[in-house]
Amino acid sequence: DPTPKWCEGVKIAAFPGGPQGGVFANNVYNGFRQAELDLGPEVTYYFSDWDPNKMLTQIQQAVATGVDGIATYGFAGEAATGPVVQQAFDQGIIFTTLNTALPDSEKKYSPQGFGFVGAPNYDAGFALASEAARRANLQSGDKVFVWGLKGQGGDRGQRTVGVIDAFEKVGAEVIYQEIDQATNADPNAGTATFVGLMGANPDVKIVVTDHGGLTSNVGVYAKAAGLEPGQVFFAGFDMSPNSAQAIEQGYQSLVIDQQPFLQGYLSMLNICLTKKYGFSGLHINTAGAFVDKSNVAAVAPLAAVEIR
Amino acid sequence: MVTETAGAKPANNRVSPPSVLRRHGSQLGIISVGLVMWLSFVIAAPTVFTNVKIYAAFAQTTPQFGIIALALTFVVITGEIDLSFPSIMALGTAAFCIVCAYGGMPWYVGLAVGFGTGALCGLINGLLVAKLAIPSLVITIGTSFLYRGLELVLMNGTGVPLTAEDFPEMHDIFREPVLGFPVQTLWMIIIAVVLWVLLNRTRFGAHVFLVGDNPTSARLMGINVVSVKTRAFMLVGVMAVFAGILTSIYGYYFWPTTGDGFLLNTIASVFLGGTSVFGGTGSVIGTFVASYIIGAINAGIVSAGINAFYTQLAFGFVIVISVVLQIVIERRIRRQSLTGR
Amino acid sequence: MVTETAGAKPANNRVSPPSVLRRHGSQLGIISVGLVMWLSFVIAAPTVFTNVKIYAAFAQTTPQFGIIALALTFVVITGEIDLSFPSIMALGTAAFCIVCAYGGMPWYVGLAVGFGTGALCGLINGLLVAKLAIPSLVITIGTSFLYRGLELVLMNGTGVPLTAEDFPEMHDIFREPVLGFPVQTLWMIIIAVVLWVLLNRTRFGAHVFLVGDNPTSARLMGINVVSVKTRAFMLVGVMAVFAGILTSIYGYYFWPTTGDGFLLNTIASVFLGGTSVFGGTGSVIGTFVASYIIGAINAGIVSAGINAFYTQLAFGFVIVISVVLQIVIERRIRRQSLTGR
Amino acid sequence: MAEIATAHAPAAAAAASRVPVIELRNVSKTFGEVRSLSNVNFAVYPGEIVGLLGDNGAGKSTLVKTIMGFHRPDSGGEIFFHGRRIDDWSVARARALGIETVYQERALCEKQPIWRNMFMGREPRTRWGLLDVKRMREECSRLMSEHMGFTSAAVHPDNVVTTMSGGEKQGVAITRALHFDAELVILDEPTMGLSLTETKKTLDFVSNIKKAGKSAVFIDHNIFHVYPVVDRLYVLDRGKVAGVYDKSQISMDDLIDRLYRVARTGTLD
Amino acid sequence: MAEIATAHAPAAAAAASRVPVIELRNVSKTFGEVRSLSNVNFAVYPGEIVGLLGDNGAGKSTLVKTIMGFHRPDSGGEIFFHGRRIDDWSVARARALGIETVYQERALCEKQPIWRNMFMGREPRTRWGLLDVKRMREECSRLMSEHMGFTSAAVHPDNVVTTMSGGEKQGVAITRALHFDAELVILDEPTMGLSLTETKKTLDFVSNIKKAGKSAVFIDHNIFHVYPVVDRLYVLDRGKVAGVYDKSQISMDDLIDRLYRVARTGTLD
Ligand SMILES: Nc1ncnc2c1ncn2[C@@H]1O[C@H](COP(=O)(O)OP(=O)(O)OP(=O)(O)O)[C@@H](O)[C@H]1O
Ligand SMILES: Nc1ncnc2c1ncn2[C@@H]1O[C@H](COP(=O)(O)OP(=O)(O)OP(=O)(O)O)[C@@H](O)[C@H]1O
Ligand SMILES: [Mg+2]
Ligand SMILES: [Mg+2]
Repeated sequence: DPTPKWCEGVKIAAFPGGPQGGVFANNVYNGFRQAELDLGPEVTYYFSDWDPNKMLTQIQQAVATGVDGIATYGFAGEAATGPVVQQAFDQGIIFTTLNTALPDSEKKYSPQGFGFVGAPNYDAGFALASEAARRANLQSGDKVFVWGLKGQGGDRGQRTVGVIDAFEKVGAEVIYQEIDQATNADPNAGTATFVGLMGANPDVKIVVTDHGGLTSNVGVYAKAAGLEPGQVFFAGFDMSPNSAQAIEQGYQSLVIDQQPFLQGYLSMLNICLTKKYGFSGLHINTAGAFVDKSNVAAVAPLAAVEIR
Repeated sequence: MVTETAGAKPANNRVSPPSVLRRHGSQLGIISVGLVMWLSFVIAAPTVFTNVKIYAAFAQTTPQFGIIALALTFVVITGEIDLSFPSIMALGTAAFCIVCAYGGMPWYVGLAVGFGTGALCGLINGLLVAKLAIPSLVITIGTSFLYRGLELVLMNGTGVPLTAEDFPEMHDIFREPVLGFPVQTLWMIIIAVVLWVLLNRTRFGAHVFLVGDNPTSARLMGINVVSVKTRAFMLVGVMAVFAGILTSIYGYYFWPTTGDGFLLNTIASVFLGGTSVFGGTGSVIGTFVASYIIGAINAGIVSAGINAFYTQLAFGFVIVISVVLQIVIERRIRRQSLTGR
Repeated sequence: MVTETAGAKPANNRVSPPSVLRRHGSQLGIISVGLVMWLSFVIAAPTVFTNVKIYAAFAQTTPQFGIIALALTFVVITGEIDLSFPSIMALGTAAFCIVCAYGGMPWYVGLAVGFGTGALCGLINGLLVAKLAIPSLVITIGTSFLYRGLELVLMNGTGVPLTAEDFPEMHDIFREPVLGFPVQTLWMIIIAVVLWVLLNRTRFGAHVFLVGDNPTSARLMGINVVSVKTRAFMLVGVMAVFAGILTSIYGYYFWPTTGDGFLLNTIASVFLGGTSVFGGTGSVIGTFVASYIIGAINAGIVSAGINAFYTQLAFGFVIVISVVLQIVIERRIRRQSLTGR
Repeated sequence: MAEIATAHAPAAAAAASRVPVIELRNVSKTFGEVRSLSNVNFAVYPGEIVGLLGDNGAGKSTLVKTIMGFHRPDSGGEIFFHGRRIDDWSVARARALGIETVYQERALCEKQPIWRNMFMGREPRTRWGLLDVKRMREECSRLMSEHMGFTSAAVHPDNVVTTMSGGEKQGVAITRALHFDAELVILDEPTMGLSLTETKKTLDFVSNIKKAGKSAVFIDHNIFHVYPVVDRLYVLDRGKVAGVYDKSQISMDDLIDRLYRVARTGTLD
Repeated sequence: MAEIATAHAPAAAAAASRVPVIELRNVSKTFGEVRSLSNVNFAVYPGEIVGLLGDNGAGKSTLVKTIMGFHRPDSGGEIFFHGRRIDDWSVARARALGIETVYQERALCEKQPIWRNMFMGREPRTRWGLLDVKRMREECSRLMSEHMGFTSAAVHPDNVVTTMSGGEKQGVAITRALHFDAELVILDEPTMGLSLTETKKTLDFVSNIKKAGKSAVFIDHNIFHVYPVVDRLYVLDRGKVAGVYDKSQISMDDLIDRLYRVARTGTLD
């Protein structure tokens, strides 16, 4: 019979990934929270500041505290996470991933409930850049500016690599800049850097910001650099209330939404389904939602409450 | 007779008279460093650095941490440090948001509550440090988590949009340029002048130096060390909230993570400005200049065409060279030997 | 006759004899804090804290920063600080990876190169700080960017897998438990013992205390302040690389961001352990105990059922209370008044 | 031993009927395991110079710091100022009421210029409430030439104290205490490190305090400095008052004898 | 004035034909804008006690620190040890060669226990090369009772120096310099803050140095302390040697007169 809160009594360790209150992490967290309320498991949250080392340590601790399921990211990589996955399943803990996949472990433990909910990073990066190149009518030899996090651990950097690969395929000249620490934490801090870079390269056609915080801040950057809306094609990752505003104002041209809320919600559902009913792992792609001026009106209110 | 004695003596062991130059050695050091760096940038990226836009960008973003650095200079001169200001930034701005965005109160009430929160946080820091004589470096790591945790609980981890439509006065005061001049830097100048007077022309300021130099001597001469230190921490608290408001209004949005990433820039500005870690010496002007140097380095490097992972390397080089240069110039001006033998 | 004089006097102003307890006040303080915290966790989450697995988890992860904290204690006792160790961790481990994973050299050559890199970084820090008398807090912020930038350039921002198949010896030495006991903590104990002897039973250690207490007095008595400080920085460099290797082998992977997030934990351990920011006092044992406390707090709070945004708040409370408690216990033991009047 | 003190105090010439400027009754001070003062009774009458003698570590400086409110006495001890019992005693209070001290450790802030040290804790202000830096510099210059008369070029108001010679530092500490025109001046080994000329000047100054009707407490190990200028003498030994003498009661040689004896045996007689 | 120095030095009784233990030739020392020493010639012969007199800020302590290698002389100045010119002079070197100093500022590390201060820079080691902490503690205990004989309970090898009384601190600094059995001992105002008993003990010690055939440099503003024990006297004024006297050439009263004169006029005669 259908029951409310049918997942009660199940203990889950959930990893929103970033810092508490961070842009992307908070959407994932909201997804987790909704699932927690709907399904009724007992959830412990671990915030990892996007630090693979920290996340690994926390996963170990979660395993040590004897939970029933772990919903976490795969961005620490197969080599690092694999042994812990094995240890978890040995102890009967259901391990599932969101946002970044662990294909080998998934193959091995899918029947025991290992699943994946998310947008593969490299593909998402490649898709966004290709779409941006198409819309901005990018020609071979044109300049693009990619502001990303190639140096970040594991799979996370792959998104930036995907973006760069897509542009290079078109034959564009890519100016790559790693996001510095201060800007990574506070997007405003990057204003002068952006102005300087655009001043040195005034003929940049497309700017890609591979970071939710920076994406939400392109309006500020563009104004500071004296750019009119639409003068440069801005493309970025992750919706946020601020990005919606930038799209409405015309600064932001294209955002790819990975739907992090879904990633949180469904990965928790995945654990519950397996734990209670023995289903095998889900594999769900949440990518592919481009947001631009045409559909931002629908997304904006949801972004304001950090569901999109 | 005593006066005669002193007057009658030939002052034959003076090499040259003490100069204004020497007294202001540390400020001149950092100013020279700033000039050298500016010239290098102009040479490396003339198109960027002859355009007013880049200066406008510096003028908008540097005060976001520079204002805290100015106040932090006081705490450092007293021989202490405050690592909790990024959290205070967030907590105070959160208080503002709760009062205004959620509570619907007018903006000035929100500002008052925000600054009050900052002062309270500073008070707690100050009392723990000065009253219980707990090393500030440890305890402010602790209170940093405390304030940040409180803020996250209050905000439940979500941010608040601060658009110009909802807060027109705030945007006028804290964001819109005044006669084309970035208002952020205007604020920074006003605050720097006020703090300069506070440090150099009030008893409180005089005591800040004495307490940082030798707290036992200060106490022996009747200075209330606890009160002086506590007030210095409160000043940082209030200025942190000011900076938090400035930053959030600038980005049209209050992030619960506000303040992350401010720590190193702010601290580096204070110390690059010539304020001593050991307390007892420091200057508002030094911090002011150093803040703009720190605020400009990254953009300067990037516009000079250094890209990708080389920027961090270059950033490190520039900082190290600046610090060394500043020290060398300062000692030259003061005619001290470099190694002190 | 002189001896008689002293002996003949009634020592009537002694209240009680100086005790071993008093001499080790600071260590006992932190040990008590550790016990109190452990008991609270056991009470709050008995199922978790009566299970050996959680201790195994602490024992594996704490040494990753604790080992650096042990070495950093030396630098802090000399009155300096090193903020560049997270970057040295990464640079040294990168050197290891380049030599072994890319260059195909045997693992021990890679280790030697890695430690050599760490020592070199420490040497640079030390010479800048001690020879030029530049405040360490500023200059190590600068070198931190320098080393990190160099590492990113060398690695071009990509990581290196360090699997047990490719590096079997390294995994045996740095990862596999010895008779079921986590080898990381074994290493930490060995290093703590060696460093304890170094600090308390060698001339170098004695000079570390003296240099930090009063560098002028130390120089007047013929101690080479530059050499003592430089060696302390080199020790941190080498230990940072050791920790970098330990961490990377533990994660089977070297990330170019290795070391990010280590800063606060490590520094907090040193200071919570009772080492003074002002130099001249500190203990290896204190740092050792404090490291495990810091390492356990987060996990303890989470397992105690405090959730989501409340964890940071609780973390802050625990740190603040620990520091206050440690200071209070220490002063009680030493029979000092809390405020020093 | 407390009896000795009370036995002598009323006998103190001309001071018996008056109220002391400062009086300590039954004051003890314990630091951890060390009792530096035990049950000390001590009084300074108006217009009187009181000498304080005793071996190293006898508790003289601790007594001074207790008078100044830097140390709080153990419970049971009382401090009276002009006969009024004062409970919230503090250095700031003591200085505001007109007590200035030359501490043995000098209490200078060595990284600061001389003028900041000179006015430490009692900085003059303009009528706008701001620090009167100009006046501080000028007055410092004046005091340095009038009172100290040091010969080195390093002694300039803007120079920092660290690099000054030992005697020059002491000069700053003395000048600071003397120029405020205090009602009670306490001098804890003021001639330490001073040259012949400066020592003489300082001793003259102490005599002048008496002429101006003010009081002083004078500590010095050199009996030749102390004996000529004081009216009354306290001898401390291991935290206790071992004896109180009117100068008329004891000759200098007798005093020296007794001091050697107390150092050896712990009693004066 | 340099002529005066050379004129007198050969006349120094019994020392003329021997090689000095330490000799400074034409030594100057400039700090920024202040010249603390200018063209000083100075020598200490074996078995000789040399007094060093001069006003506050005359440069006595600077001279001492230059002898010890703490300050490097301005270029042109030379230092000779037993007739050998030494270029890489340093405090460690000077101490290793047998020169110990009681600095005016005491050079203590106040947060450290007494035993660490006592052996600062010359810590004894066991045959394994490790620090001999046990021996340091025991010997410190012994020295404290034999040499210092202080009365307070606070004086225990494990106690930190900060809270000690002024005289007690000075006692530690003196004991440290004296127990190493150095060939040349330099004492910069050693009796500062010492009690009668301790002062006497210190002066006795200086006399004993001579008896043991060692040398000493003795600085003190109290002529009554200096004159009786020294063989030869240097007078410094504003960084220059204003005069060198054999004790036989000058009486104590004459000396005092001249010192007052030099302080006022800058010349001795
Ligand atoms: N804060 C303190 N903590 C512990 N012991 C102290 C403290 N202050 C003073 N003492 C001890 O109390 C005793 C008295 O010290 P005090 O400085 O009063 O002596 P004094 O008579 O001034 O000696 P001196 O002539 O050497 O200056 C000394 O043994 C000293 O070590
Ligand atoms: N490091 C320094 N920097 C600048 N000036 C200095 C330094 N050291 C000493 N001086 C100055 O040099 C002069 C001589 O100082 P020194 O300490 O040698 O005097 P002194 O003869 O020992 O005096 P005192 O009898 O007071 O101890 C003083 O005026 C002092 O201020
Ligand atoms: Mg004293
Ligand atoms: Mg001197």
